[in-house]
Amino acid sequence: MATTKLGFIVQRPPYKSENPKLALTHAIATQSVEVYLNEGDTVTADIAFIGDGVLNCKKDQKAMDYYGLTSTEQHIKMALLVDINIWVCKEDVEKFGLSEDDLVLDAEEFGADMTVNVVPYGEISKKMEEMNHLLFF
Amino acid sequence: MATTKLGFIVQRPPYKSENPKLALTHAIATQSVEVYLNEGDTVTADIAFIGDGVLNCKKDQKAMDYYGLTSTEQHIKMALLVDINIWVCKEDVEKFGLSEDDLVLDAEEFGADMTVNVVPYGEISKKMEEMNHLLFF
Amino acid sequence: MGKLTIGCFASLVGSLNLDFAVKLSAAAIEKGHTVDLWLSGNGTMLSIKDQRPFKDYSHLEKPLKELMAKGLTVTACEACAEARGYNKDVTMEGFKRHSMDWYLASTFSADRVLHIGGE
Amino acid sequence: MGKLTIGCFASLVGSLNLDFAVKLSAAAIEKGHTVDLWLSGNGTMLSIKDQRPFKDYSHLEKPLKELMAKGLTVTACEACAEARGYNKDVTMEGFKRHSMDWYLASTFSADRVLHIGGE
Amino acid sequence: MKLAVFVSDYRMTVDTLDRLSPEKMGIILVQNGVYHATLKENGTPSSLLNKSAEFYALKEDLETRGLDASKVDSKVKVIAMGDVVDLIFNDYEKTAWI
Amino acid sequence: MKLAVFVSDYRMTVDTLDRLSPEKMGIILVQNGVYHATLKENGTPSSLLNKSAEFYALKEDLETRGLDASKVDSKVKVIAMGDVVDLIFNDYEKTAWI
Repeated sequence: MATTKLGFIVQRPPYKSENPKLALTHAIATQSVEVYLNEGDTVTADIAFIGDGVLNCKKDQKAMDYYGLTSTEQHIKMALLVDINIWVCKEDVEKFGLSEDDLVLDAEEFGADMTVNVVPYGEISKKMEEMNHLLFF
Repeated sequence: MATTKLGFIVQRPPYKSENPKLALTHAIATQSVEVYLNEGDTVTADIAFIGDGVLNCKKDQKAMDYYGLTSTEQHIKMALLVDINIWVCKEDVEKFGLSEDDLVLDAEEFGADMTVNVVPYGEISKKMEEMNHLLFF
Repeated sequence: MGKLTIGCFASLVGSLNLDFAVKLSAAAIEKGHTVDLWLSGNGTMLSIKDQRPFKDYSHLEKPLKELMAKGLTVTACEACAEARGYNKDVTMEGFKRHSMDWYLASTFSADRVLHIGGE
Repeated sequence: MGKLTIGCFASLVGSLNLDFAVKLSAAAIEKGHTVDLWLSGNGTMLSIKDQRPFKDYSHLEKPLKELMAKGLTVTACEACAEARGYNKDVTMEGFKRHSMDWYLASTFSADRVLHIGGE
Repeated sequence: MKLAVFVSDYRMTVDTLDRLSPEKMGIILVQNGVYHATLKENGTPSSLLNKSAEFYALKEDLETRGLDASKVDSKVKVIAMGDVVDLIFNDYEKTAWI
Repeated sequence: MKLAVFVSDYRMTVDTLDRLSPEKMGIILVQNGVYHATLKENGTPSSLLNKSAEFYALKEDLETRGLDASKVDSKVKVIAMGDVVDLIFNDYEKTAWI
């Protein structure tokens, strides 16, 4: 009975490389990780957006309309739906002159209970200490 | 009887992406371009290294020893051998504290007559004006 | 009406550079221009047939085939493709493969050249 | 001796990230460690068989096969591969394909994880 | 020369734009380059907008990223892909994707 | 935590390194990151070397780029790939490839 905690740190904007989106799809895959593990063992993935990475959280992304691609916004909602913890660095959101109103914060329309947490960097830093492994995207 | 002049501008260091090397291999391919064209017509490619691109011209690259890869240095020599014009921005070489001694300047061992020209940026700028098309790598 | 030669070298699926090159080709053809599209480096990835359409990934096989039907010429660098194991067997129908001189020759008669290099 | 899980997502042939991942795997196995290598995104390019060895391009099929013989486990993200048209038919022998949960599961028993993301 | 420069990144690793001095320059913001048209860091617009040039931003790339095309900097004209074609053929002679 | 940070670029587009504050940090310069170990721009060494950390540079990546392993900054230790493995397993607990 053990849990391995992974911390995914997204530090780059969306749509330049696939990586920010792959961070989300890999985190979502924790839902099925137990098929490979012994009873009671599991792996969790929490996601933090820092630096330009916070731009992934901008709402109203129209990637599907223009590129036929699931937007990063949609992937954030799917991650909330499967109860992934998501933190967004408050200082970076403010640096870009954005407010919480500009961000995707919940996935209520899908019935998700989880919400995105906009928190000071210090809190993200503390979480990093608690993780077993860090993966930077 | 016409000539189309292409200017290849290499602005990034080697070994991060393939592009600086592909600039050289594409320029070298001007040697066989005439098979596609009418008698007397041709395409030339001159290459300028600017900014971090000048780092491509550092000599003693050991890419073959460590990665089994033809080095960018070797490709510069092959380009000289087929009489490609190569310019390197003097101000950028100096900014990095490099001197002409640090650079690949000729391919004498292969019998190439052409040499690499370390020139002020102003001269490269003037060449850009003369080209029919510019390709930035 | 003119001729546009586009070269696309930087080609991560996720960078949308290939998507951009294909969309620009479509817009140019729509306006009556002729377009040659050259793929080198990782851009040769576009030449593979039977790409499975997922909503999470760019899917360009369909729009590309439509554009080829409208006259787009699209060519992959043969050496760049072979080095990645993209052999003739797995190449999309209608997709040409040539050595690098093809790209240079295409610029000879081009009115404009857009070379998408980048990283 | 420990277990190292390496993930490689950023994967331009020219960036040498894949080369680095393969060389680090070799060095770790040499020292008696166990290595799981996970390729996602464009990194799945490594899974294709019959890559033609040219001196102008990284060629990793040979070192990879040697490492697999020494116990390296290497797995490609199945969806990432299929989206690019890298079907089962063109996959190198011994190269596994799984969904993304495989990577996460591999970290469960790993002593160290090196995730090569980047651009 | 009349040069159309395509900028596709927000954080640039090259300083080429600072060196180019064509007689006429158009800067076409595409892909992540569109962030230059809307983001202000600590209240300051992107320094790229201080260049002496005409500025354009691709509407579909703004909206893909959730950026409001009506809120771009007043120096920037929002355009469609068809306009990019016209700029390339009619307004400029050469292109640079940096 | 004890964190091994891999730097693989010369021009970085992220500022993550400035934010990390582990109890112990090792910065391992690989690929184009090795330029930080040798290049001086206008006479000044890379600002990355001002961090409070142990610095390492991969010998084969220096030499691939024509950089002389004997001329790296005095703060930087030149290492082989096998040393990277030992650093990961013995000296640090977590890694960050930024």
